[in-house]
Amino acid sequence: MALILENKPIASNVFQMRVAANQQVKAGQFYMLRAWENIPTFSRPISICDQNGEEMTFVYEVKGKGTEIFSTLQAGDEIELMGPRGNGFVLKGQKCVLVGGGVGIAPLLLLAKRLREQGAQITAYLGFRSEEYLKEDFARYCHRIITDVGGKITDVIETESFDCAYICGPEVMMQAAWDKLKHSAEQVVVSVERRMACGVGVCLGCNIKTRQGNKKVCSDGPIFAAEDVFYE
Amino acid sequence: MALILENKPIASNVFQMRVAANQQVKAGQFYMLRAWENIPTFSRPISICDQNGEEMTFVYEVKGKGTEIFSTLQAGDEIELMGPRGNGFVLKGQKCVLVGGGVGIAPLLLLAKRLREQGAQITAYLGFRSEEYLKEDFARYCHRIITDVGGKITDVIETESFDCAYICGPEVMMQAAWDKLKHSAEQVVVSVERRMACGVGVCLGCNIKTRQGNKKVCSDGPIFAAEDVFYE
Amino acid sequence: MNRLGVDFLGFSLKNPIAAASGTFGFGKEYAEFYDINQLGAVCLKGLTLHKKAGNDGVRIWECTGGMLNSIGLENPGVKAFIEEYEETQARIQTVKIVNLGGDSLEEYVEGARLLNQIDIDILELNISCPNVKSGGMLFGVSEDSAYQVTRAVKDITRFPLMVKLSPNVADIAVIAAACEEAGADGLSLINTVQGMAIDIQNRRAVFDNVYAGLSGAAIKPIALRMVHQAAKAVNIPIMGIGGIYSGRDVLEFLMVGASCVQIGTAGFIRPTKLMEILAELKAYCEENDLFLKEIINII
Amino acid sequence: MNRLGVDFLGFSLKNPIAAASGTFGFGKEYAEFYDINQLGAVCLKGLTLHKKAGNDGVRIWECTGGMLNSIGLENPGVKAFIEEYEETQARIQTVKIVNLGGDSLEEYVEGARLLNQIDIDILELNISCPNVKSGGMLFGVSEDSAYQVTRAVKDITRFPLMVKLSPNVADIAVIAAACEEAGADGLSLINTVQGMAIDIQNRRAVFDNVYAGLSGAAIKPIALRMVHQAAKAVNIPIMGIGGIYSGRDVLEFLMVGASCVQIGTAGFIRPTKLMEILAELKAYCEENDLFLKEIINII
Ligand SMILES: Cc1cc2nc3c(=O)[nH]c(=O)nc-3n(C[C@H](O)[C@H](O)[C@H](O)COP(=O)(O)OP(=O)(O)OC[C@H]3O[C@@H](n4cnc5c(N)ncnc54)[C@H](O)[C@@H]3O)c2cc1C
Ligand SMILES: Cc1cc2nc3c(=O)[nH]c(=O)nc-3n(C[C@H](O)[C@H](O)[C@H](O)COP(=O)(O)OP(=O)(O)OC[C@H]3O[C@@H](n4cnc5c(N)ncnc54)[C@H](O)[C@@H]3O)c2cc1C
Ligand SMILES: Cc1cc2nc3c(=O)[nH]c(=O)nc-3n(C[C@H](O)[C@H](O)[C@H](O)COP(=O)(O)O)c2cc1C
Ligand SMILES: Cc1cc2nc3c(=O)[nH]c(=O)nc-3n(C[C@H](O)[C@H](O)[C@H](O)COP(=O)(O)O)c2cc1C
Ligand code: FES
Ligand code: FES
Repeated sequence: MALILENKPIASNVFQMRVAANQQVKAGQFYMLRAWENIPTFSRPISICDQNGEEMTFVYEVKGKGTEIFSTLQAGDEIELMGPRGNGFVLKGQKCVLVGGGVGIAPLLLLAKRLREQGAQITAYLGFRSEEYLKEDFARYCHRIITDVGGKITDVIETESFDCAYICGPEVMMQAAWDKLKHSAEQVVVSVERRMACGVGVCLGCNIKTRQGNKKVCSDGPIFAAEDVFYE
Repeated sequence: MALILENKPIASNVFQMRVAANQQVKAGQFYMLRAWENIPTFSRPISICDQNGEEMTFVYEVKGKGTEIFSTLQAGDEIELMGPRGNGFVLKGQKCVLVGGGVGIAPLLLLAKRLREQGAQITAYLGFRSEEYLKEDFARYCHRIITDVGGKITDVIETESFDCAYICGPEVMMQAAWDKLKHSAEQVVVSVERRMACGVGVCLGCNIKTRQGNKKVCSDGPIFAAEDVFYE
Repeated sequence: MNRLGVDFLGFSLKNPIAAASGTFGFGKEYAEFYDINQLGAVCLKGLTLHKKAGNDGVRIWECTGGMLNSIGLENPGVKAFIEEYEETQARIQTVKIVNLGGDSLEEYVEGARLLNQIDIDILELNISCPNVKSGGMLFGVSEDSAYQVTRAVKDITRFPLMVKLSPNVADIAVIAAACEEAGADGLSLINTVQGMAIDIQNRRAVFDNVYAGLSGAAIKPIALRMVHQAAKAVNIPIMGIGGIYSGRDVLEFLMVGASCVQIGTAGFIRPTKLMEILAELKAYCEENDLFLKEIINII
Repeated sequence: MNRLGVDFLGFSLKNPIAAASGTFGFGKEYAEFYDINQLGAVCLKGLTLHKKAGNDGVRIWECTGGMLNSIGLENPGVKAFIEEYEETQARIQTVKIVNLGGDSLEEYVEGARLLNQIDIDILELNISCPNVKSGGMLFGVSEDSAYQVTRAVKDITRFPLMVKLSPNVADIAVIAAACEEAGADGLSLINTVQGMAIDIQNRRAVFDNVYAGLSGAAIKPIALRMVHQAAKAVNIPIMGIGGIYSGRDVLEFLMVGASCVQIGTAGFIRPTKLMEILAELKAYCEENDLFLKEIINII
């Protein structure tokens, strides 16, 4: 159980939750979050958006029952965190591009921070449905930020060569970004979402078919090489 | 939906909830209370304990999931009230005796008040499991109050003649009180508990077998003549 | 322009929502809470030829996402129902479905025969009743007895006949097909799933009858599957039942093949719950420019 | 003085709690969260003779009080399992139950024969698999095929044989009795209840396979009923499964006739959930001066 330090809306239907937790985490990893006992059945996977010493931040969009409950929590309440889970991003390259769609930008923030710590030069494409959020936070680490509100962020991606491209967002958007970047970026990785029951690799519910066969998003992922995911 | 004005413990596991509501009610009637949407399935029947102009008071013991949820509500929250339901007590007689066991004393408070308004002289036997509560409230209306903590209140009932006896508590306790009072009180009525689904008389889930055949506790009761209930 | 209208057994229902049998009485109680004629139809409390006192002991029990009931078909009997039918009829202007159970073929037939005296709209045959003649197995779990009881009642009734199926079977499609073959005009499913609850304290079954019927959200996935299976197996219309709590749930049942639905347990959330579901459904249809008829059986 | 100990198929289980097949992998993952040898037993992920890639599309879906799954028995196949068994065996010191499925009698038999090479404790036969030879009906829904597959595997296996029953039947007692007659040493039940979920937005079934298996609290009343029916029909011991979320739930299953239980879905609440249930059960036994053996089958 982790203490909630703050839980506030930062855009319509998007919340930022700061909790007290000082585990070692990698950018791209996630936690299974829970704030109820039996119902809903599953915990909800949410990426680590930021980490500062004793604090960790999640940014989540309210979609259904679980995130709705999260949104009602207040500073001083506790939330159950199971994790960190997943492989996380491998920090690679000096010239990187991040492409995030919607709340998929969340894990890219911690990634930007870590890449920056390694001296990388970062371009960020951030697509929003109706309003911008976290942009100033990205501004702290990124060399260049291109945002789009209401359109398709992938439409504005410029063909430029990068060492590594990191993509997170809806599957169609990731596919489009991959199509745009596969020839200009040396490596392209995506962060994939699947429904999860156990979150630890026993239930095989979060299966993704990759070029290398079946993989579990919760433990083999959520980060995969784009070419292994979009291979068909 | 009714606004909760106060919801505080008045004994271990026993709460008093004041809500804003100014419906016409009879002593012995109850409401189906609910503070959730789908789960738990059923609303919980709780008797009206007191009423003052724009306010109504419930006193409830925390037993399971539903009352547990009630206990977490705070002033300013809302609670759903469906009612008043049930027949309520018929106010009869000048010399009355009330016998309450545990939280079964709750509906007897409003009854005492109403009987007192009619000028009745009231003796109250109140049995508690581990500590007394509401005693001062009863003291306002009752001529004489006998309490028992941890024992059987029915053991101390004195054989005295009454116009009417009103009994509410666990079924065995009501049976014992009826045995004690059937010859000394002209009329004996009991308030019966049954699990309820609809609370309005359609599901037949709250059935009680009486001398007059099947009755629905939610709509034919919860108040019955003791002789009709304990007839076998 | 009514987006919610559906056709069922020759009736144009103004919407696909009906109250389920046994959860609505004979309409009197809820009529005090809302205009029950806003419902597409109502299924009245299950009747049997002879008056039944119902079961002793605990009759309802809450469980996760639903409830168990063992009411035991308490009802006044067909004759008493008929005697008071004028009053019932006056109260209910929407489509009236009368639910009939029985412990033997003769009881079903006699009940249906008597009902011919009054003007009801649809006869719903509850075949989830123990068949006393064949050792207490439910009529609804054997293809043969489902066929026989449907056939016998179809032969005598003057009303459209809808058979209400039990889910406690290995293959609902087989039973559904047998009822269709026997002349059923429509099907309704599912009735409650047989379940059990334990009183740990007293180390006994909660219900005097040991087993009881599970209903509510918990059974929705089972009900959807069975409606889907039945819809694929027959060409008669289906009324979907089981764990419907929302407008979206109604849509799900229509998509898998139901023309309309019954709602039981959800009605216990609060008296006006069915009206809320109706409002939700209406809002959904408007937002999505949807006519319900379009989505029936599209999955 | 271990109040929690129970006997099952010749083993003295230190407590009646086992992880259910398919919800525990091969023990590796949860071993990082707690000492899995505190469990009375573990049922490993279901195997089939040949490796299976499992189903495409959505594989799990949340529903009220439970979940639906359509994993499709993804597994490495019996041979690969055997090759890595040394590692598995080293990890698990408690009673090891290996779960075996198959699409034909031959597959079951060959799988069981191969497993004779290694030292497992109990073989659990999952007969909720489609019988490809008889048109895809599950082995577990017909008395005959349940008998045949049990008999054939019993003839070849050198381990105590426990048959895992499907709940999608009209009369579980009949299937239970058929398995006993065929030589089963024990039974486990229930497997998941067949259900369905709808994706309203896209107007399609959520699962590529259309139907999926319902598990969790929602099915507990059904599971209790079936364990009770099976326990009354046979003289072999039973492992109860279905919607167990608490120590009290475990007691309920023992009271209706199970000697021990498996827990699946509840384990997804959090990795240590089974340990919490165990602790609750222990506390209950101590408070009530209860030895679990005393309450088995008392209802
Ligand atoms: C590795 C990973 C990291 C994620 N990180 C974030 C994040 O940082 N911020 C954020 O807002 N969202 C994130 N998501 C998506 C988030 O998990 C879902 O939006 C959320 O679970 C929806 O739950 P709900 O209760 O609101 O919706 P419901 O519709 O009530 O959910 C029903 C079930 O479906 C699952 N589900 C629904 N949508 C998704 C989805 N897109 N991905 C996975 N499971 C889903 C739920 O977990 C739950 O089990 C992440 C998903 C994954 C897999
Ligand atoms: C007419 C009437 C008036 C009542 N008045 C009061 C009151 O003023 N104060 C008070 O503390 N209690 C009162 N009760 C009892 C109260 O309804 C139960 O204690 C309460 O429903 C328990 O709910 P739970 O969620 O705590 O328990 P759970 O065990 O979670 O309840 C499970 C189900 O059983 C039902 N149930 C459990 N115990 C009882 C019971 N004794 N009677 C009826 N249903 C029960 C619940 O309503 C629910 O449907 C009254 C009961 C009735 C019938
Ligand atoms: C309290 C109660 C009483 C019921 N009585 C009857 C009945 O008399 N006849 C019948 O056919 N079904 C009866 N049912 C079954 C319902 O009509 C319905 O099939 C079932 O509850 C599933 O729907 P639900 O999940 O919406 O409740 C009853 C159900 C409940 C909960
Ligand atoms: C994700 C998942 C995978 C399962 N895989 C198997 C399996 O491989 N073999 C099997 O016999 N049962 C399997 N089951 C069924 C469970 O073992 C168990 O019988 C069922 O889930 C009911 O128990 P529960 O309600 O405690 O989950 C699986 C269940 C789930 C939820
Ligand atoms: S969520 Fe269970 S294996 Fe990934
Ligand atoms: S609670 Fe439904 S009839 Fe009384």
